[in-house]
Amino acid sequence: MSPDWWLYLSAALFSVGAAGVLLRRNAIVVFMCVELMLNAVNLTLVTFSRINGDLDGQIIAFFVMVVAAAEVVVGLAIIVTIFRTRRTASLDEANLLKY
Amino acid sequence: MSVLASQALAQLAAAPAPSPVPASGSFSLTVWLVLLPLIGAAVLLLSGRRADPWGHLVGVAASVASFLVAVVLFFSLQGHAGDERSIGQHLFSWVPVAGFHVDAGLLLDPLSMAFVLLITGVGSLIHIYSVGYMSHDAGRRRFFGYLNLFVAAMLLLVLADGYLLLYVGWEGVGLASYLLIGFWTFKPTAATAAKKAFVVNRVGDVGLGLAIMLMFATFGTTSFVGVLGNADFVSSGTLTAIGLLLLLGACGKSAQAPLQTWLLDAMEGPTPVSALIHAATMVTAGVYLVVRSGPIFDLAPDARLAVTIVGAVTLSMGALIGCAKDDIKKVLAASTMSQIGYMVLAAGLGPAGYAIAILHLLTHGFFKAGMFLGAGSVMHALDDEVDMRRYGGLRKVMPITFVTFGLGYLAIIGLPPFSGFFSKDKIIEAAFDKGGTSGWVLGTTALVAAGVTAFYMTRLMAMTFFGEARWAKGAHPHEAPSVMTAPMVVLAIGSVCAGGLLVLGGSLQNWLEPVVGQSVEVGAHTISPTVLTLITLLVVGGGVAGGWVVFGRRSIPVTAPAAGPLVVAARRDLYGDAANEALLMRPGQWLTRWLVWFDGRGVDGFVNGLAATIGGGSARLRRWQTGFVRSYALSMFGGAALVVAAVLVVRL
Amino acid sequence: MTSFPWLTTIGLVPTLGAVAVLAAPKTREQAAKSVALGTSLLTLVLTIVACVRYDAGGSRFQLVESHSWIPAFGVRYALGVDGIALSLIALSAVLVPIVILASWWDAEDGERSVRTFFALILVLETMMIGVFAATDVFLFYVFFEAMLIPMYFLIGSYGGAQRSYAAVKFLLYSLFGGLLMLAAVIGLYVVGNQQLAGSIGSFDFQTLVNIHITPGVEKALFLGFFIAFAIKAPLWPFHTWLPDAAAEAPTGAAVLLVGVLDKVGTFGMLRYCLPLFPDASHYFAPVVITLAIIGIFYGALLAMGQPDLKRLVAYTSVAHFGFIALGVFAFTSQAQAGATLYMVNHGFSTGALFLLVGFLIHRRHSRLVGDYGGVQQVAPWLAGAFMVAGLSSLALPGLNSFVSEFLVLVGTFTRYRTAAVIATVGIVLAALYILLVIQRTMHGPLRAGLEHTPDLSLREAWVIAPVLAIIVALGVYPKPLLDVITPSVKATMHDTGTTDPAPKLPVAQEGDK
Amino acid sequence: MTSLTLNSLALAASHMSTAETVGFWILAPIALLGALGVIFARSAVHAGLLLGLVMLSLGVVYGVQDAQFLMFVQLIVYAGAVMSLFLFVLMLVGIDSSDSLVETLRAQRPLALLLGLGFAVLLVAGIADATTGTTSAGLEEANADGNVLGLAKLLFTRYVFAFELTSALLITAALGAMVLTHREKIGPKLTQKMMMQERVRGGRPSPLPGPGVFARSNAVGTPALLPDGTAASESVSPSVAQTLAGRGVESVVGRHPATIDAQPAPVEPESFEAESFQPETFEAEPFEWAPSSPESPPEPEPATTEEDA
Repeated sequence: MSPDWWLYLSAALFSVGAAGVLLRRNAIVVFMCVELMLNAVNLTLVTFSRINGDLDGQIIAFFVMVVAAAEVVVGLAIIVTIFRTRRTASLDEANLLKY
Repeated sequence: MSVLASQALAQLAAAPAPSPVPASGSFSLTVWLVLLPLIGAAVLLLSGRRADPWGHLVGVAASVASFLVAVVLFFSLQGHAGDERSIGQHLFSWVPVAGFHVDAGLLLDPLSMAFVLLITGVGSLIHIYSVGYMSHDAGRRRFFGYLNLFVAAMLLLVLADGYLLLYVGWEGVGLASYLLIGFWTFKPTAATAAKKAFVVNRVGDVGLGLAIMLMFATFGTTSFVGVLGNADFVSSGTLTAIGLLLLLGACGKSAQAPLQTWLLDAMEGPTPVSALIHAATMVTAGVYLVVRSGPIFDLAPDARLAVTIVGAVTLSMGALIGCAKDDIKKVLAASTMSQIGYMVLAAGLGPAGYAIAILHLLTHGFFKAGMFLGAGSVMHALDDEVDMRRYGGLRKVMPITFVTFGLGYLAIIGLPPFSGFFSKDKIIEAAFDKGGTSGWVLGTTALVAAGVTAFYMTRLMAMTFFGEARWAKGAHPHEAPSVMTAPMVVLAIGSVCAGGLLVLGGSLQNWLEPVVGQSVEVGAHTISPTVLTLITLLVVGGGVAGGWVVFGRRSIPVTAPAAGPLVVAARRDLYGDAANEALLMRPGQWLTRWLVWFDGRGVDGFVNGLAATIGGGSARLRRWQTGFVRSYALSMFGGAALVVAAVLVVRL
Repeated sequence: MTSFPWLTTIGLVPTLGAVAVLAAPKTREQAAKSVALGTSLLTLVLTIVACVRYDAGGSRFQLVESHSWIPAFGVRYALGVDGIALSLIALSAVLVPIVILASWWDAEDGERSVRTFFALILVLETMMIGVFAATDVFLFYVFFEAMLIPMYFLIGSYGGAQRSYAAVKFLLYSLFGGLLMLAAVIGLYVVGNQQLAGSIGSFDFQTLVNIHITPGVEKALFLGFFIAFAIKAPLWPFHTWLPDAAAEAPTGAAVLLVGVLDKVGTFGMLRYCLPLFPDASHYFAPVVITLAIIGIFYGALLAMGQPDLKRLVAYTSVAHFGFIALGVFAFTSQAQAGATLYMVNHGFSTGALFLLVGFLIHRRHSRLVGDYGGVQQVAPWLAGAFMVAGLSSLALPGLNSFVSEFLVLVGTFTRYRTAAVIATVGIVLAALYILLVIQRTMHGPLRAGLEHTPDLSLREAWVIAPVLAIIVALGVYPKPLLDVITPSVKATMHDTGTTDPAPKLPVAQEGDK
Repeated sequence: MTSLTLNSLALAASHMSTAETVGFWILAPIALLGALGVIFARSAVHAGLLLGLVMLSLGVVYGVQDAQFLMFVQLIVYAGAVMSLFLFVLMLVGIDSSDSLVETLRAQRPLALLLGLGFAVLLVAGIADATTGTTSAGLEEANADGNVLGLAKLLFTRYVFAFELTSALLITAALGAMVLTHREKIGPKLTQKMMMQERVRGGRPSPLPGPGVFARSNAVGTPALLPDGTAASESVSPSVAQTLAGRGVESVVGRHPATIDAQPAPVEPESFEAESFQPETFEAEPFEWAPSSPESPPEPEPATTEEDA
C-alpha cells in the first residue's frame, strides 16, 4: 500500500472541491469548497514530505494553513459586506463588473 | 543601279568623321553663342515687373549679339581648310559615373554652323518683329524671356558634341515651345495645345532616350565622335534599331507622320512663335538629328527606307490638310509639315540627300518665316482674325505685306528664279535618282505634292489678297508698323536669292562636304534633270491654275460650305487627333479612374478590412466577460487542467 | 585616433535645440521658432564642414565613431558615413531649416503647442541623421523605429481632418515592417554569431557583410529586411499609407516624410539588403524590378486621377520610388549611382512641390485641384516656382532629376533591356500628370474667389529660392555629388560581387578622346 | 502519547504498514464522502459541518503521516477556528439563502463536472506515472528529536523570512477584515437625551412586551399576547421574524390564540426561490445603488436637495 493512495485521495478531494466551487451559488459554500481544495493540497504536501524524508513539505503545509486563515478572514469580510449592501449571498447577483 | 549607288555610299561613309580640333582663339566664343540668350532669358524672367519697359530690348540685344558672334565664327571657320573645320570646345565634365563618362562640350562644324546662322539670323529678325507684334501685350517681358530661352536651347541642340547634351537641348526646346504656345495662359485652348505639344514631343523624346541608351550599351559612349566614328564596327541590326529610335525622336520633334497632331494646335501661340519655332527652327531639329547621325543611317538601309516613307507620308498628309483649312496659320502649319516631309524624304535618300535637305531647310526657313510674319501682320491688321474667309482684297490696303508674302509664295511653289525652285526641284530629282520602285513612288509623291502645294498656296493668296473684301464689320486694316515690315522685307529678299546663292556653284554642298560627305553626282539619272524640271514646272503651273480657277475667280462664301468626305477628313486633320484620343486618351482616362477605384477599394480595402476584422474579433471576445464569478472560475479551472495536461504530455 | 566626433555632434545638436525650444516660455513662441531655425542652420553648417572633411577617394566609411553600447550582444554605438549616407544626411540637413521656415505659421491650430511642433521636427532631424549614419545594424534598426514616433505626432496632432486615421495607419504599416526587420536582424545576429569566432556576436555592418549564409536562410533574412524597406519606401503593394499620411500631414511634415523618411527605405535596400544578402538580392531582383515598374505606372496613373493636390504629389513620389528601386536592383554602377542621386534629387524636387502646394493650400484652404484655376494671372512668382518644381519632378534635362533618372534608365538598360524600355515609356506619364496639374491650377481662366490671392511673400520666397537654386545647380553640375556617391556604389557593387556589363564595342579600342 | 504510538507504527515498516492501510481505508472514505457532502448539501450549515468532518479526518491523516504538529494545528486552528468562523458568518448571513438546484449559467454544470473529472483523472494519471513504486523515506531521522523540534529547526533557520512575512500577512488580513466591515457612523451620535425624546415622540413610550408572557414556550420566536389574546408583533425582534420567515416556519404573529396551540402544519420546504433572478432579466432595469437595509441614514428632506442641486 504505497503512499500514492494518499495522493489519489488528495486529488479526489481537490477535484471535488473544484467542482463544488463551480456548482454552488452560495458564496459561503463556494468558500468552503476552496478551503476543501486547500486541505487537499496540504495533504499532498504532507504526503510528499513523508516520501522525501524532510520536513519542508510540512513547513509549506503550515504556511498554507496560515495563508488560508488570512484568506478566510478577508473572504468572509467581503461576503458580509456584500450581504449587508445586497441582502444576498448568491454569487450570481454580484455581476456588475462585466463587458 | 541602286546596288551600285549604295556601295559607293558605304565606301564613302567609311572615312571616319574628322575628330574635332580643340577650340582656340576666336572659337572660344562658341560657348557665348549659347550663353548670351541664356543670360538674356535669365535676366528677363528673374527680374520681374521692373524690367517691363526695357525687357524686350534686352531680348533683341541678346539675340542680335549671338548672331554677330555666329557671323564672326562663320568667317573664322571659312579660314580653316576643308577637313579641319570641326572645332570641339570642352566645357566641363557633366556626368562622370564609372563607365558612363559624359562631358558637356560644343562642336562647331559646317553643319552646325549653317544651323546656328539660320537660328540666330531668323531668330533676331523675329525678335525685332515681335517688338512690334507684342507691343501692347502686358506679358511682353516674359515673352522675350521665353524666346531667348528657346534660342539658347536650340543653339545648344545644334552645337552639342554628344547625344546626351543634344537631348538636353532637345527637351529644352520642347519646354520653350510649351511655354510659348501656352503663353496666353488664360486661354484654355492655348494651355491644352501647349500640354499636347509637350506630351507628344515627350513621346518622341522617349525614342531619342532609348537610342542614346542603346548607343551607350553598344559603343560605351554617347559622343558623336565615339558613336559615329565606330558605326561600322557594329552589327547592322543594332544600327537599324538605333536608326528607327532616332527616327521616332525626329518624328516627335518635327511633327512627322505618327506624331504630327500637335503642330496644327500649336498655332494657338502668338504668330512670331509660330514663325520662329514652328516654321524655321524647332521643327527642323528632327532633320538635323537624321543628318547628324548620317553614318548610322548609311549603314542601316531599312532605317533609311523608313525615314523616306515617313517623309513621303507626312508631305502628302500636310499638303492634303493644307487645302482644306480656313485658318491662315493652320494652312501655313500644314504646309510646314509637308515641307519638312520633303526635307526628311531628302535626308532619307542617303549622303546625296543630306546637303539638299539642309538646302531646302535653309530656304524654307526664310520663306516660311516670311509668310508667317506676313500672316501675323494681316492678323494684326484685322484685330486677330484668323479665318481667311473674313479676309479678301488686302493687296491694295497692305502693299508691303502683299509683296513680301507674294515673294514667299512664289518661292514656296518653286518658281525658277526663287529659292524654293532650287531646293525642292533637287529633292524631287534625288527622289527619282534613288531608283527602283521606291525611287519612282517617292518621286511621283513629291511631284504630285508640289502641285498640291501650289494649289493650296494659290488658294491662300487668292482668299487673302485678291477677291472682294469680306472683312468683319468695323474692321479697317492698315499696313503694319515699320518695325514689323522690315524683318518681313529682309526675309523676302532672303527667300528670293538664298536658293540661288547657296546652290549655284555648289557652295552649300562643298560647305557641308566635310560633315556629310560629297553629295555624289555619279549614277545615271532615271529622268534627265532638265526634263524633270519641265515636268515639275508643268505640274506646279497646273496647281496654280487650279487654285486660281477655284478661288481666284469665284466669290468665296463667308461660312465654310458643306464638302465631300475627303475635304471633311482634311478639315479634321485626317482624323489624327481622333485616332490619338480613341487609342490613347480615352483608355488612359478609363484606366486612371479604374485604378483610383482599385487603389481605394482593393489595396486600401484589404488593409482597412484587416483592421476591421481584428476590431470585430476583439468585440466578440469581449462578450466572454459575463460578470459571473463562476464562469471565470470555470475558465480558470479549464486553464489549470490544460497546464497540467501540458506538463504531463511534456513529461511522458 | 580621437578625432572630433562629427556625426554625434551633428546628431545631437538638433535634439539640444529641441530641448531649448521646449524650454522656451509659452508666451515667447517667436523666440522658440527662431531658436529652432538657428539650431537647424547650425546643424547645416556642421554637416557642410563634415562634407568638406569627407574625401571622396578615402576609405569607404569615414568620420567613424564606435563605442560599446550593449556589450552582452556586441551591440556598438557605431557611426560612420560613406558617400551614399553623407549625401542623404546633407539632404536632410538642408531640408530641415527650409521646412522650419516654411511652416512658420502652420502649427498655430494644431492640437499641441507650436513649440512642440518645432521640437518634434528637430528630434526627427536627429533620428534621420542617426539612421543614415549608423553602421551598426542594431543601431540602424533602433533609429529606423524611433523615427516613426515624432512623425506620428506631427501627423497626429497637426494634420488635416483625418489626421488620426492617417497617423495610425502610417505607424502600424511601418511598425509591421519593422517587426519583420527585427526578426531578420536577430536572425542575422544568430547566423553571424555562429560564423564569427569569439563568444559574443557582432552587429557591425562590415563584419556581417563577409559572413556566408546558407541560401534558404539568406532569402528569408533578405525578405525580412526587404519588406520593411519596401513598406518604408512605398513600393507598389505597400504604398497605401503614403497618400493618406502625406495628405493629412502639415506641409512641413509632409516634405520631411516624403523627402527623407521614405529614403530610408531605398537607402536600406542599397546599404543593407544588397551587400548583406548578395545572392538573395540577385534571386529577387526580377521580382523587385517588376514591382518597381508597376509602381512607376501605378503612381503616375493614380496621380492623374487624384482630385486632392497633396495626394497627387504623394502618388507622384510613389512613381519616383519605383524608379529608385529599379535603379537599386539593376546591379550596375550607373543605375545605383543614379538611384542614390535620385534619392537626393527627389528630396528637393518633391520637397519643393509639397512646399508650393502647401503655400497654394494656405491661400485658399482647400486641397482640391478643382478649386484652383488661373493662379498664374494672380501670383506669377508662385506659378513660376511651381512650374520649375514640376519640371524638375518630370525630369526635364537641365534640372536635377533628369541626370539621376537617365542614369537609372541607362544602368537598367545595359542589364535588363525590356525593363528599361518600359520604364522609359513611363516618363511620358510623368509629363502628363505634372502638366495636367499645372494646367488645372495655374492656367485657364481665373477661378472665382482667387482674385486677390497674394503672390509669394518674402518668407515663402526665402524658402523656395534655395531649393530651386539647388535643383538647377544639381541639374547643370552634379559632378561633386556624383564623385562622392560613385566610390561607395562601387564598393556596394563589389560587395554584391557584380560588375558592369561591358559595352559590345570595347571603348578602349577606339581611343576615346 | 498518541504521537509515540504513531511513531512506532511508522518505524515498524518503511512502506505503508497494515495499521496505516487500515487508517487509510477508514479515513479516506470519510473525507471523500464528507467532501461530496459539502458540495451536495442543500443547506449551507450542513455543508459547513461536513467540511468540519473532512478537516478532522484530515487532521488524523496528518497524524498517520508523522506530522503531529500539523495534526494539532489542523485540529485546533483549522477545524476549530476557521470552521467556527464559517459557521458564525453562516449564521450571520446565509442561513436562509439555501441554493436552488436550477443552474442559471448556461452549460456550467456539465462543464464543471466534466472538468472536475478530467482534472481528477489527469492528477491521478500524473501521480501514477510519477510515483509508481516509490517508497516513502519516512521521517525517522527528521523527527529524531520530535516533529515539533524538527519543524522549529527548519522554520527559524531557512524559512524565517517567510515566517515573518506570514505574521505580517495575518495582521494585514485582520486589519483588512476590520476595514471592510467597518461603517462610518453617518448620523449624529445619539445621546441619551435624544434617545429619550425619540422614544416619547415615537408614539410608544412604554417598553416592548417581553416575549413569552403567558406563552407556552420561552423561545425568542414566541410572541407575547395582548390583552385581547392576539399576539403582539412587536415582541418578536425583526431579525428573528425574518429568519423564521426565511426558514418557512409560519410565524404565529397575529393569529388567534385558539389556533396557536394547534401544532402548526409542517410547512414543506418547497423550493422557495431566494430572490435570485434570471441574469438576463436582471440586466433589464438598471440597479441604482440604494441599499434597502433599515439602518440606511434618514432620508434628507426633499426641500434641501432642490437648494443644493
